[in-house]
Amino acid sequence: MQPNTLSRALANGAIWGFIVLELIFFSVAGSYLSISDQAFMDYDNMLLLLKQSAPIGIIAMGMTLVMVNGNIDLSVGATFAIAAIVLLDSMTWPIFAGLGDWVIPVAWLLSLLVGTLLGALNGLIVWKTGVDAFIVTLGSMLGYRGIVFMFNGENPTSHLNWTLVDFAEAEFLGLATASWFLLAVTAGIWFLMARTVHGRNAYAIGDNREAAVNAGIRVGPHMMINFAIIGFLAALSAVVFYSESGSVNPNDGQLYELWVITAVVLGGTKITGGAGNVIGTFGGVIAIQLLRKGLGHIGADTSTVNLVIGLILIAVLFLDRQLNIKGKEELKV
Amino acid sequence: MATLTKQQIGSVLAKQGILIAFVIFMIAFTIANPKFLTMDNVFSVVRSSAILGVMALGVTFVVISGNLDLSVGSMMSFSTIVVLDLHDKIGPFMAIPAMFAMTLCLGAFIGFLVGYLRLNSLIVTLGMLSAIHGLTLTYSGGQNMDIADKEGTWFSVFGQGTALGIPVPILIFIALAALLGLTLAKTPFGRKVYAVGGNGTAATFSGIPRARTVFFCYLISAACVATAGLIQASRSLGSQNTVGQGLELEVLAAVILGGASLLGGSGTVFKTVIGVLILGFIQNGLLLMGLQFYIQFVVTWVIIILAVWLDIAAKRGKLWSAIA
Amino acid sequence: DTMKIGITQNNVGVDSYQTTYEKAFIAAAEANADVETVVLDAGGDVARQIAQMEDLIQQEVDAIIIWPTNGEAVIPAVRKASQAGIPVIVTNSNIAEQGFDFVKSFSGPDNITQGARSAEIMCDKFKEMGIENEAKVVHITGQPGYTTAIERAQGFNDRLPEVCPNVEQIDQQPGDWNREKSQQVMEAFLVKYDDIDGVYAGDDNMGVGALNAAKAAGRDGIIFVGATNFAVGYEAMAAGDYWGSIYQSPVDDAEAALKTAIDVLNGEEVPFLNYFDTPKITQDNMGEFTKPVF
Amino acid sequence: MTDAKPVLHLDNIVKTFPGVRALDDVSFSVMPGEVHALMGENGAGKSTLMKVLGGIYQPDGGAIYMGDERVVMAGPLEAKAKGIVFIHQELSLAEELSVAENIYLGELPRKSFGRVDWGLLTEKTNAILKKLNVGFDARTRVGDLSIANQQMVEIARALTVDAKAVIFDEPTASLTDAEKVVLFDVISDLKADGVGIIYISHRMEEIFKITDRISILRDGQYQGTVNTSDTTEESLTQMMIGRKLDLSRNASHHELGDVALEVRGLSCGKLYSDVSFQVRRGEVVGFYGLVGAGRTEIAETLFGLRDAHSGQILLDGEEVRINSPADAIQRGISLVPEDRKGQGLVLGMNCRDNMTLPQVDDLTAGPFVAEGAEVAIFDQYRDRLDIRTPGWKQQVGNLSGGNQQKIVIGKWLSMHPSVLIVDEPTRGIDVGSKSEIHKLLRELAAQGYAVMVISSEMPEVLHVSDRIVAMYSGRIMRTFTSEEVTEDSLIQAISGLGGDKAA
Ligand SMILES: Nc1ncnc2c1ncn2[C@@H]1O[C@H](COP(=O)(O)OP(=O)(O)OP(=O)(O)O)[C@@H](O)[C@H]1O
Ligand SMILES: Nc1ncnc2c1ncn2[C@@H]1O[C@H](COP(=O)(O)OP(=O)(O)OP(=O)(O)O)[C@@H](O)[C@H]1O
Ligand SMILES: [Mg+2]
Ligand SMILES: [Mg+2]
Repeated sequence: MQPNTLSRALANGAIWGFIVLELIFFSVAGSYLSISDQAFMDYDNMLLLLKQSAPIGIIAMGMTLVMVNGNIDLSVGATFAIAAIVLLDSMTWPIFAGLGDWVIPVAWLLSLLVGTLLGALNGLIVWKTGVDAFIVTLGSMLGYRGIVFMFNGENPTSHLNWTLVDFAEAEFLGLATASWFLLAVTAGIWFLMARTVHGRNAYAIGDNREAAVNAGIRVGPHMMINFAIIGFLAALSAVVFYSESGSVNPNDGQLYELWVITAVVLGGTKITGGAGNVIGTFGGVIAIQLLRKGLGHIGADTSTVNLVIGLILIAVLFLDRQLNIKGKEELKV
Repeated sequence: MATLTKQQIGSVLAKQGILIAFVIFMIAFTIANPKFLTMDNVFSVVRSSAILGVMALGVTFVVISGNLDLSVGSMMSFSTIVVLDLHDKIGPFMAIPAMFAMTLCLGAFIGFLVGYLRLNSLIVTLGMLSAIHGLTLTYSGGQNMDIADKEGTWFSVFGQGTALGIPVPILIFIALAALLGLTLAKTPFGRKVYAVGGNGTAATFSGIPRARTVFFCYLISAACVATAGLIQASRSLGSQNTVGQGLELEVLAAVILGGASLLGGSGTVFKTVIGVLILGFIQNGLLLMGLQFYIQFVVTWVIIILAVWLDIAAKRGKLWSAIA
Repeated sequence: DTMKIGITQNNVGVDSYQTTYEKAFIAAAEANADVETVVLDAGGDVARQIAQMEDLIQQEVDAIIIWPTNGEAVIPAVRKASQAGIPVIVTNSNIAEQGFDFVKSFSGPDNITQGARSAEIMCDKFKEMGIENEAKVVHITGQPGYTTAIERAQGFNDRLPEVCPNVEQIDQQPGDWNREKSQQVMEAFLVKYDDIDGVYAGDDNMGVGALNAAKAAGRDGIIFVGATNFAVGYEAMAAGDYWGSIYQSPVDDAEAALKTAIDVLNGEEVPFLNYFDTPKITQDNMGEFTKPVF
Repeated sequence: MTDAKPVLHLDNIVKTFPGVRALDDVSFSVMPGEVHALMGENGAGKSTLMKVLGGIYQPDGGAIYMGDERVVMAGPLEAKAKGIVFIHQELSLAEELSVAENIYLGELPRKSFGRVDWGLLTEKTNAILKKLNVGFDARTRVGDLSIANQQMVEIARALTVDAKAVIFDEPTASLTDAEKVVLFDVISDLKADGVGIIYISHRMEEIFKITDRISILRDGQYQGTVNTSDTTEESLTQMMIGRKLDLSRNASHHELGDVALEVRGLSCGKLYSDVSFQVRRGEVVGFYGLVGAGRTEIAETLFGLRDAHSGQILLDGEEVRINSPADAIQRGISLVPEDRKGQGLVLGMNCRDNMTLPQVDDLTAGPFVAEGAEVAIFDQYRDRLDIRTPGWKQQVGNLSGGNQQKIVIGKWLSMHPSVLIVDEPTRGIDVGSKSEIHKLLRELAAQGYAVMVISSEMPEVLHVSDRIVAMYSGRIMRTFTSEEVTEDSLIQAISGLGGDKAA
């Protein structure tokens, strides 16, 4: 009874067709407009694309789970920043002074732990108060950002550890560390959602919460776990990214929630919950990153980039609808 | 009989949970700083909330119809920049209708996409957020827009004037709230908005033109945005391209704080006004207390959740949610 | 043989300084037949900026100009460029010292000095008015977290007590580089404090917002000092409402960056810290300056 | 029966909602191996009582016993753990998931790492589906199934666990006869295993066919329990509604008027083809067929919700194009849709607003809705249809299922249509109201309305119709007059056997 996630995602994802269009367009346009001699569809460039997709992509996988579950998390950007601060700051704490480079895994764990807890806190509030996740996380988007600023005033928190940078920049089998993390998270969340009881229950809750409650699923704790997972992934994204960059501005991660949600919805996940999968989300993430990269490649200026990105989001939706239209026998509602 | 009246009181209270939250916060802030409840301060808060408030009125329609509008912030930047630019070029008399027409075109475009083409409103308006920002930048060349003769124009009346001792922005806000409040609560159109948002299929089965209803909601939203842009432009007689940036989430927060459900079908204009005032007074109250801005962030978080919690707890008659 | 120069800017749409910078940069590059540019905008997002650095490296440009979103986070990306043999020039706000090994030159204003100069303008005016022993000042800063905002605030806060030890700064809140936000903040200040003698704003946009609030409340006699003299600030100065600011031209900023890059590519010696001057401007000397174009 | 211990005993249960005392000291018990019917009018409190038993509501007073032990059903989970299986009145399914996942919702079999044991799940599900003899398999997406098949999925849940007691809350409301047979087999198997069964239904023939005892509720109060074999339909009805029921078919003899609605050669892809019929003023035409016969789709086409590919629709002899429900309404067509929750009602709106929704544009005083006129309409139809609600302000979602249905009917009657189409009009409606509605349909015809009744209940069609159109697989097989029709010939016609193809 395996739901054939891959084939279904391919069948109803205009996103893949759109990615192909993007590739063709930027390759052709690039050969006229780009100042570079490098082709757009260069192999290395595509690997780079994968790496650059990681910060948004890793969070987007968690968002897929949370949105399929019928919730949403707007606080991921702030969680991302807090986790980054914990990561970079904890490496300088005196209690870890004796650890040498072993401080790195400790800082990682600490950061992931904090992210998980912040996510779980959102989940706990949603569960216990019954306030809609949109409001709860809209609030904590602000509150967590406040915590970020509390930490180090308005100043960036920095700790450049070259061992860490070298690890983050390392490549294994041609793929950068960040790419591996993205692929691993995608595979992991796919497994969780498509194969495990927890994942299938997530669909059931998002689809028909009352039915899930009636069937005896513990909806509250279940949602809390999913919020914890997205908190963990927001932190993981920070860990992967800031290991390489070594400094976090208190504003970092702002608007990530919107980009992440865009990627997820472009990938076919229903905002109301119950339907969606990470393969589609992966496509959504790639499509957005490709768009940004391509527009840079052909040298579009800022106002054009804004205009084009906006209109293209709409165009993808339109395309998707045209592809999924059921023909004339449909009920007109 | 006694229990019945008790129940009645309970149900009246339950309907006004958000109002109660509002009163509690007002009292707390007044205790913290006596200047909080002075006429001057109240006017100043309501005046600067008026811009957010006017936008929230329009978004209330959109949210009740079961959709979202994230483009209001960047659309407000657009109308502000346009009206300021046209003010010097064609004069305020022509500039205002021209700006309204252009903003309404944007609203109509969104309404067409979401209403008639049935595209997902979150993504459409998110896309428009970006696209309109690009449009504004192209229009203005990225430059600030300022009116050349700031002293000599009657244009400043919308943002800076007073009538009967009350600042004009407040009057506009009140007038629009009354107009739109009546429209939503009392007219056939308002009823259709609730029906479409509550159950679009059932509304269709009742002969209600769903697409047209949604379309008009976006048109109303755009008209409100244009009004907000007008007040904004008139208030400062000059503006940056980013003047409305980020307002979309504040607007949405105000609407939801007022008790509208994102699923559509519920909410009222009155409650949105309360939501707007709560946000405005929280910000102002915390400023007056002289807290660090980041403490303000955290406190705002707590207050938003407490307010909504109180509201729904009153409705369900239980503090803790029934979710297992 | 043309020079291919890539630039990744901080956040172009956010204010007219950055937009004017972008335009001036493109104009300057077009005016030079030997230069081809690719102009990118990080939208204030450090991750996007790092990705743009990587893209520029991948496109094999000859030189990269970066306006850092975060002066430390971009260091590894800058190192990558330098390892790839591409010279990097930092513009407008500098990167942290650890990265100095990987960049050729910095060109831009000195924001700490700017803040200090604003403090001096403010203090001199108070002395002229004879209130240097009792004056009270409020301070509206730029967007929290941005280097420029931090450095200007720091320069002002450090310098004011040195020149005017008895002037008291009674409050400080961010105005997010936003005229409207600043106006709201000032409205609250005006309610809260009956006595305000001076306002320092991190740029003229916010300064004018504060001025609008004071005007609406009918509070005269407040000294407004800003930074980055915008056209609005210049006009308000001409009208006598606004006292002073710091003159800083995005056109100079952009042209300096491009010129530095070209010089580096031509193998010329360039100084490592290439500050261009940002003089004080007040009602007294504004005749010496042309009205800013932005 | 006296010495055996009840599997379940409810003792003096009280439950109130704001403004409603839904259950007032109700006591009730079920023996092992017994099919115990729970009957009562719409809104009598049957579903509420069962939700208390299933742990979905907490009672305000009273106690629940299983065997000798007093138990507290703190939630659905506890109820399930104690062996109580609940088949809900309103479908309670996750449409995006497969049949198997829905049947085992909340207790999917696990392997290592929290994985779903798909093999075991499919195996167990297929075993159940085989027993139920349905035409879909374990992997089908539930959203792709018809309402009837979705109901079968709900029913399948009864077979997943070792149940001590199974509650069926109106399981047959949307089932066809063939499926009912399967359901009754399932029930008798359960019964043989000593499971206690609570069976809620408004259909007398089922009650008498399968139940052992009957308990009756009226307005939240317990009226008593009788042995099925000792009672009659009439006395049951009297217990439920407190009066006698008039089952005669009145107003049946009146003059037929002109043809109000005529359909010629209407086709729409695979849904229906070459459909032609006429409905006269003063006539009730019944449409009978199996689920999927295409009747609903024809109704939707007439109501402007679906485009036909070819054919003509004539109103009063004039060809019309109906592009939207607004068109249809304007031309005097009303449709009571089959899915009241999805298509009929805005559940979050109050009763009055739901009822006047299609005419809100016309009920105005100046620019505003004339609320007084609305309340008048509501009051009129509440009285006429005997709708049980504390007042017009009540949210429709809080009404009992049957009363919700009446709101929908009221909504369309109040439009005074010239052509009234009703699709499964009495689904979930109690005997009393049902006969009221049948009477009403006849009356409307007598007043000159043209009425189309789509129903899957043969007695209903036979009872109300002047003519009966039998459909099979998108085609009209035969049209009967009320004089010539027999049950056998009707069944033959709708199963695609025999029956000459007449227009
Ligand atoms: N959640 C609720 N809030 C308020 N009132 C409710 C709620 N649920 C049920 N009621 C009321 O309780 C009464 C009993 O409803 P219930 O659903 O038990 O009736 P029922 O006997 O199952 O009727 P039907 O045969 O129509 O299904 C009705 O008056 C109904 O309006
Ligand atoms: N063979 C089928 N395969 C898939 N879906 C079907 C099939 N038959 C019907 N359906 C769907 O199930 C829904 C329910 O159909 P339903 O049986 O109510 O239609 P109908 O012909 O009007 O039946 P009824 O005559 O009982 O009203 C239909 O809207 C249709 O989409
Ligand atoms: Mg019921
Ligand atoms: Mg049907």
